[in-house]
Amino acid sequence: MVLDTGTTAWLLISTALVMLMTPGVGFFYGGLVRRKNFISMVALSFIVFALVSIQWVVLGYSLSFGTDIGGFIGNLQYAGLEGIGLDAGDAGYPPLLFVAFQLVFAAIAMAIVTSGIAERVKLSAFVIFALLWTTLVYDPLAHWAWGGGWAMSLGALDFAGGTVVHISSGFAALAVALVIGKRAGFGKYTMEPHNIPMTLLGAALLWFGWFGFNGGSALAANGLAASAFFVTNISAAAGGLAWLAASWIRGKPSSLGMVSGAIAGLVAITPAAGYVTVTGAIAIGLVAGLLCYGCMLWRIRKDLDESLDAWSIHGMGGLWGALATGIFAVAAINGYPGLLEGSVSQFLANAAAAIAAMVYAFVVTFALAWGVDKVIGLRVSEEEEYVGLDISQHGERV
Amino acid sequence: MVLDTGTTAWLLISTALVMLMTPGVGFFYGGLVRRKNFISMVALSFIVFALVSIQWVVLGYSLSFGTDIGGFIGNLQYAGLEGIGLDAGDAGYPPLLFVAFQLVFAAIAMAIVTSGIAERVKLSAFVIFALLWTTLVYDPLAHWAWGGGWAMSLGALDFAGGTVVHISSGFAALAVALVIGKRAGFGKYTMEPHNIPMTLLGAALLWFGWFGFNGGSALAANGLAASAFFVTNISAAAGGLAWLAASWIRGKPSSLGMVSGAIAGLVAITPAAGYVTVTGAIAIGLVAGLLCYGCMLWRIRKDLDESLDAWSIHGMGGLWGALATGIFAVAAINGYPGLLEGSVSQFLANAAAAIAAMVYAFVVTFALAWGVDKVIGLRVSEEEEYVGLDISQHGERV
Amino acid sequence: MVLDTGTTAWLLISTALVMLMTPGVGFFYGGLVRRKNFISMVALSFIVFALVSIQWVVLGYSLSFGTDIGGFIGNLQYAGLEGIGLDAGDAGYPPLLFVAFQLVFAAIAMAIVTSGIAERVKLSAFVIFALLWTTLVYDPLAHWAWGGGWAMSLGALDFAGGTVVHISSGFAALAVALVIGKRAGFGKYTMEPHNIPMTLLGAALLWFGWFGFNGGSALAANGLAASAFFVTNISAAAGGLAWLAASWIRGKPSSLGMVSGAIAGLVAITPAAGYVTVTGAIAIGLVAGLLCYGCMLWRIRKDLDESLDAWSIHGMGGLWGALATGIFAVAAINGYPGLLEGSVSQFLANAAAAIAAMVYAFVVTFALAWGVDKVIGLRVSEEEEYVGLDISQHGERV
Amino acid sequence: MKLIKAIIRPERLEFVKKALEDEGSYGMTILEVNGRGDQKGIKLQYRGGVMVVDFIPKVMIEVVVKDRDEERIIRVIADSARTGKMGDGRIFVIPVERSIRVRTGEEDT
Amino acid sequence: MKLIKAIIRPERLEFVKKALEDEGSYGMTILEVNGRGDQKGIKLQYRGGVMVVDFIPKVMIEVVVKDRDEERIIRVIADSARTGKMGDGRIFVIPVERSIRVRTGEEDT
Amino acid sequence: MKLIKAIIRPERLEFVKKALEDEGSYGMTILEVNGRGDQKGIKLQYRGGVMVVDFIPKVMIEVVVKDRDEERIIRVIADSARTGKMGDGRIFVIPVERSIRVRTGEEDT
Ligand SMILES: Nc1ncnc2c1ncn2[C@@H]1O[C@H](COP(=O)(O)OP(=O)(O)O)[C@@H](O)[C@H]1O
Ligand SMILES: Nc1ncnc2c1ncn2[C@@H]1O[C@H](COP(=O)(O)OP(=O)(O)O)[C@@H](O)[C@H]1O
Ligand SMILES: Nc1ncnc2c1ncn2[C@@H]1O[C@H](COP(=O)(O)OP(=O)(O)O)[C@@H](O)[C@H]1O
Repeated sequence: MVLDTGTTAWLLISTALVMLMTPGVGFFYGGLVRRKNFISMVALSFIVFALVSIQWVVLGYSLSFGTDIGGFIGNLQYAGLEGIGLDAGDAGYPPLLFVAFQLVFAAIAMAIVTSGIAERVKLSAFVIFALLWTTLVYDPLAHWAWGGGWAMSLGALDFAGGTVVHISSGFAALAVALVIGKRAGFGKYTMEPHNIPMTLLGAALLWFGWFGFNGGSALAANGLAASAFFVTNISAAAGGLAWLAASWIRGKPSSLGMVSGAIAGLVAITPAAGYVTVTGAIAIGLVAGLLCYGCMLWRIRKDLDESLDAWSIHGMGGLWGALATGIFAVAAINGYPGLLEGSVSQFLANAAAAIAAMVYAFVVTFALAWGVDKVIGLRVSEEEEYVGLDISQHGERV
Repeated sequence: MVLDTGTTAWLLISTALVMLMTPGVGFFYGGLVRRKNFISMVALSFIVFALVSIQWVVLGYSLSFGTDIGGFIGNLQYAGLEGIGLDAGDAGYPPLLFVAFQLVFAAIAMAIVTSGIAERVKLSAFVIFALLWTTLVYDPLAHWAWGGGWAMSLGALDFAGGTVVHISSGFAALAVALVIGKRAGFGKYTMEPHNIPMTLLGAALLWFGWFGFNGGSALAANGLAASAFFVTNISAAAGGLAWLAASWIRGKPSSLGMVSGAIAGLVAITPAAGYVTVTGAIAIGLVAGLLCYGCMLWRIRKDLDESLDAWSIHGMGGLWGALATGIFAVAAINGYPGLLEGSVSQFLANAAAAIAAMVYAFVVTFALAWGVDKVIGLRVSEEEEYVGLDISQHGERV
Repeated sequence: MVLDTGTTAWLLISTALVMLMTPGVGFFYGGLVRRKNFISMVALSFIVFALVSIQWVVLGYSLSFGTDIGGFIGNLQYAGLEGIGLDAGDAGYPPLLFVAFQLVFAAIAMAIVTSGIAERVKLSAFVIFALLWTTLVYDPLAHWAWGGGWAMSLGALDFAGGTVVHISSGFAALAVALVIGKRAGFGKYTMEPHNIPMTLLGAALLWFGWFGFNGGSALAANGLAASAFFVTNISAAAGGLAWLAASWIRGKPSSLGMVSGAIAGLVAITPAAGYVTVTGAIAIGLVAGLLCYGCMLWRIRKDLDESLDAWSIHGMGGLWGALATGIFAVAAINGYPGLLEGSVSQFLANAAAAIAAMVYAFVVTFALAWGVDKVIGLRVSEEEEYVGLDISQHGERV
Repeated sequence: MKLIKAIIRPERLEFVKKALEDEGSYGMTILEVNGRGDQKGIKLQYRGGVMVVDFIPKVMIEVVVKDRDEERIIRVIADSARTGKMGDGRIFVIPVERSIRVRTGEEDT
Repeated sequence: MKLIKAIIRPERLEFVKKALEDEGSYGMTILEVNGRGDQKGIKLQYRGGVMVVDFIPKVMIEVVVKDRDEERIIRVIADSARTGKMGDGRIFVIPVERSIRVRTGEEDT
Repeated sequence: MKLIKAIIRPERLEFVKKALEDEGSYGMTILEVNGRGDQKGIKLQYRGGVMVVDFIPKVMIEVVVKDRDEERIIRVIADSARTGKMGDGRIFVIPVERSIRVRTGEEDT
């Protein structure tokens, strides 16, 4: 095929936008923790990005997009990016650019998981856990949905990674939080976000980057990209306002509620972005805002220390998004009708893929975290936790 | 028409860039207020963005770009984005993308207005005011200039929103500031910017995003876009250096002066970006820097608490830009000669449109603010203002 | 030639991305200095950007890209951008856009130099020094490598400015640091970075912007751009992990080590980005991380107050990158074989160009700084330095 | 000597500084603190509920003065810091036994 | 009157505030400080080396009380701030000669 | 016991800490403050005008010592904090009546 420079330009910039989301997660999380762990959260995002970048080249891309083995995983034909060209490929843009675009998704998924281990993880153990997780959890899930795996064969839709990125990372965060245990003092005294403006900054970068995340997933600069872009924004707006309103009724309309809801909306629209109308997107966003807010309240009531709510926002928001895609998909947009247009099978396929991903991510993450914990210990000592990870892990101080 | 993927890519990313400007305004303003209102300023920018996103879909786009009614407003044909396609449209990019691009302009205009009510507005009243303002002030002005309204018929030029976005928001900020009244203690003790680096960060995001604002307004990835991009940067540079130099002569060359001047230059070049040469842009920027600096000094001398200078920078900078477009437009760039090339009519058309927008924005905003104030009260109680809006409105603390 | 809208879109956004890097440098540096000089570092980046913008239009572009005079400098044919068109040019994008893209490179180079004078430079003297430096150091070096100068004739490769931007600014920072002298108290008490998160934010913006820096330097939206983009990211990841690991062995794995290494990797890949494979990029990044870390340790041991390590990271990283380009270039990527493919001449050409640039930048910068120091004094008074530049130069306070 | 420790509203600081200067008293140290007084925090009404903001940012001024200046300086601070509303703050007087200048190592008397 | 100056763990602040409130004592001033006590900083082991973090963030509470309340308030603070581990902090008692209300200019006794 | 309250240059803190350690005195509390001394702020010349920076960041060290250590600790701090230039700071000595350990509730003597 002839190279389409417009599409190539759009994928280049989309990749850059999504790259920025990983430090965006770092700042979002960094503002939410206590001062003594701020640097740690941002540093984890950078370290994750670098680790996954290398892993993706060596193994990850091939495991995800290599020729299918049993519906479960790709083979190693592309290990070391063997045979990935710079020409126009089959789709009008260089295959290497697709590798890059997928790389930044793998990185941010891992960064989201750091929610569950915030303020208490041992850096050395985390490095090992991260490499295992991206290889054994993320790569298979990417393969299932996009690389020719069983979910793709089944016809499950995941436009930009609601299942692959968000369900996986959200439920992984929950699993690892259960293994590592609560933060010292959790439930005994309040752990207030120490720097809300930095969280708002992270949210701004995430919202901004999400246009590349979802818009870029059209893999072309066309009407579908525009539609994905548009519904992404609307769902974010609806999610933010819904959470804001709900928290207003219960007390004060917090800025953290506004941005948490926006991210819930962004998460939920992710799998649906290429299939739904603007009206569908408003519905998806509204429900996401309310649902994730409810999940967060439930999580707090249950005394679960999945510290920065990746589970309630990414995990549950992603789950809702996967189901909603099956419900609200409209044939006129991209050829796929959903439940509301009478396609029960689409809904079931999506539900099956989402639930499988949820279970797989939770169970395997739990096992990996448990193993790492047994072998080298996932958690810092009590003294180190007390002083904070900035000093104890990085020798730095805000 | 056939879809132009390059233009589509450029409009997609331009829309994302302009989106980032709204939190950019939030951080710019947030650094300028006192610590106790930092979160409030940033939160307002997010809330505005979400509110306007929804309003634009439901009503705003149609009021602005629907079929003209009496030169004043659009009809409701596009309410709910009825009939907006994803195909190539008439111009080589999806019509829905145009809706998105215009949406982010409507949002930032409203965000700029928060200057006039900073540190004292009641959130609930603001939400109502914002919806009224974007509907009754922004949408008509967008229609006048771009949607087939009288100013467009008259031939007034506004490339990227000098009148629609900047005059409107700047004079609206002044009007609402007069209605809401001065901050408690204004003029009695100094209210220093509490976090200048955050303002500088906001300025960096604004400068960055403005390339999408003006460059994207070419609605194509071509020489005109490049020219708009280039003159935008040069005018910002000239404006920043002019204000810096002027403030140096009067005392110290402050960093806030540098970035305020840059923004003045960016505002002033906005309507002109597609019509003037690099030399014209330098002149426009230099005058903007000096003029807006002078307006700010005058405003302070007059004891007006239009707190964060949207009026002096956006209002007056926009006014100058509208006139300057009529003066410096060069036929060789885009087919429109200005006063310097002998076209008095162009200058008069621009002046008329600018003055009408100024009067309309000021009067209608004043009336809306007055009405909201009477009905539910625009301002927080004295106690709440004293504690700060972060705590009193959002229940949060930096 | 016909205008290629995809390439135009990519160059527009790449220019914007690189623009953002200049305040990125400001925040990176601003976090590293003491609190009392934070505003100063960020302000310098804005001031540099504005000054160089104007200089580039008036003189700089022509000196760099005007018709060659003796292999050393361009003539003044393009002074004031005389005759630069908005049409498709020879390469499918508007020539004015090339001017803009090159402008942002000139700006960031100057911003990097501020490392050597941090926390002690007199603003007025700096303005003069900056104008001299960009005219007499940057412009000639840009001409040598890209504008038809001797290095280009020799066949030296510098894809995106390893020599032009990084060697030049890094060695210039060293020279000016030697002229201006150490900060008061340097070596006597520790000068800790006062705000590491802001440095991490700057690093995120730099990494993000670098995709435009290197990817945009393909001057087309094609496979070469994708390749440059990809290797850029991988080299950053490798550099970050290498420095992190090395600093871990010596003590703690600091977040500053992670991002410093990433920037070292980004610097080193800059000249090579269009010529090497992913494997080559990993090697380049790894060595860069280790080498620049070593240089920093050496610099500290030698008690040199090149305060923010532009020399060790940009200077030495750039030098390594220039040599590495000559070593790792692969004909299959872009037609140029390097040493490993048997081309000794390529290696020698690159080494010659790099060493000449290094010597030129160091010597001329030293002379300029010395001259400015003699005539008006480059440094603030001891009292001013003690109070900090924020207050003494800008009359502002964090 | 006495340590006069005044906790005042941040927005009155400029007035107090000015007033002390006019009295020829320059030496002082300033701390940013949070405080709660007899008012037991500020009550904010919202949506039928009540939220109490118990700690409000204040500025603490510490001035060490000669015994004979004690009364005068207290008056100057109290008068210049006063707004007349709840939350104006307190002034405490604490005995100081010695005062040494670091620069010279000498003792003030 | 006495100035009770307590340096405690930041995470115990809520408890101390609550306990003082229950005793009817509202006035107090809070400062963020860094401190080092008998433990000589916290020792962290890493890679065979040892790193000493010598200053740990603490909260300083200053409460001025009537002489007769001294003992009671000290007990309340000590009991509510205690975790039983190294680093719980100290309470110092300093004499206060006078206390003036800025709002009224009147002297408390 | 005495409370030794030293206001010093931030850049001398390391030296003072080190010096106190060498004397075997570990317990101390550190506060970030802003101060103005006899020098009445730093005068900066610019463009013919004069700007006075009246408050300069300082570090306040509070150490409570036994009476017999008072003199020695004052000397140690003064000597290690000294640069000999304006702005070196002050040391004040304030009587402390009691000192209680939160961890044990016991009183030091
Ligand atoms: N008993 C006390 N001990 C220590 N500080 C106090 C005490 N009472 C008041 N303060 C300080 O004084 C500040 C002002 O006190 P407040 O009672 O609010 O003023 P007012 O007396 O005008 O009502 C408080 O915020 C607190 O910092
Ligand atoms: N001699 C002292 N002078 C001033 N402050 C002290 C002194 N000793 C301890 N402190 C303060 O008390 C805090 C807690 O003291 P520490 O000795 O760590 O507690 P513990 O007595 O429970 O071991 C220290 O961080 C410091 O701020
Ligand atoms: N009378 C005072 N009361 C309280 N603090 C004081 C007083 N005089 C000086 N200080 C504190 O000591 C610091 C240093 O004092 P300064 O007079 O500048 O030093 P020097 O005595 O060396 O000139 C001041 O910044 C201030 O914080």
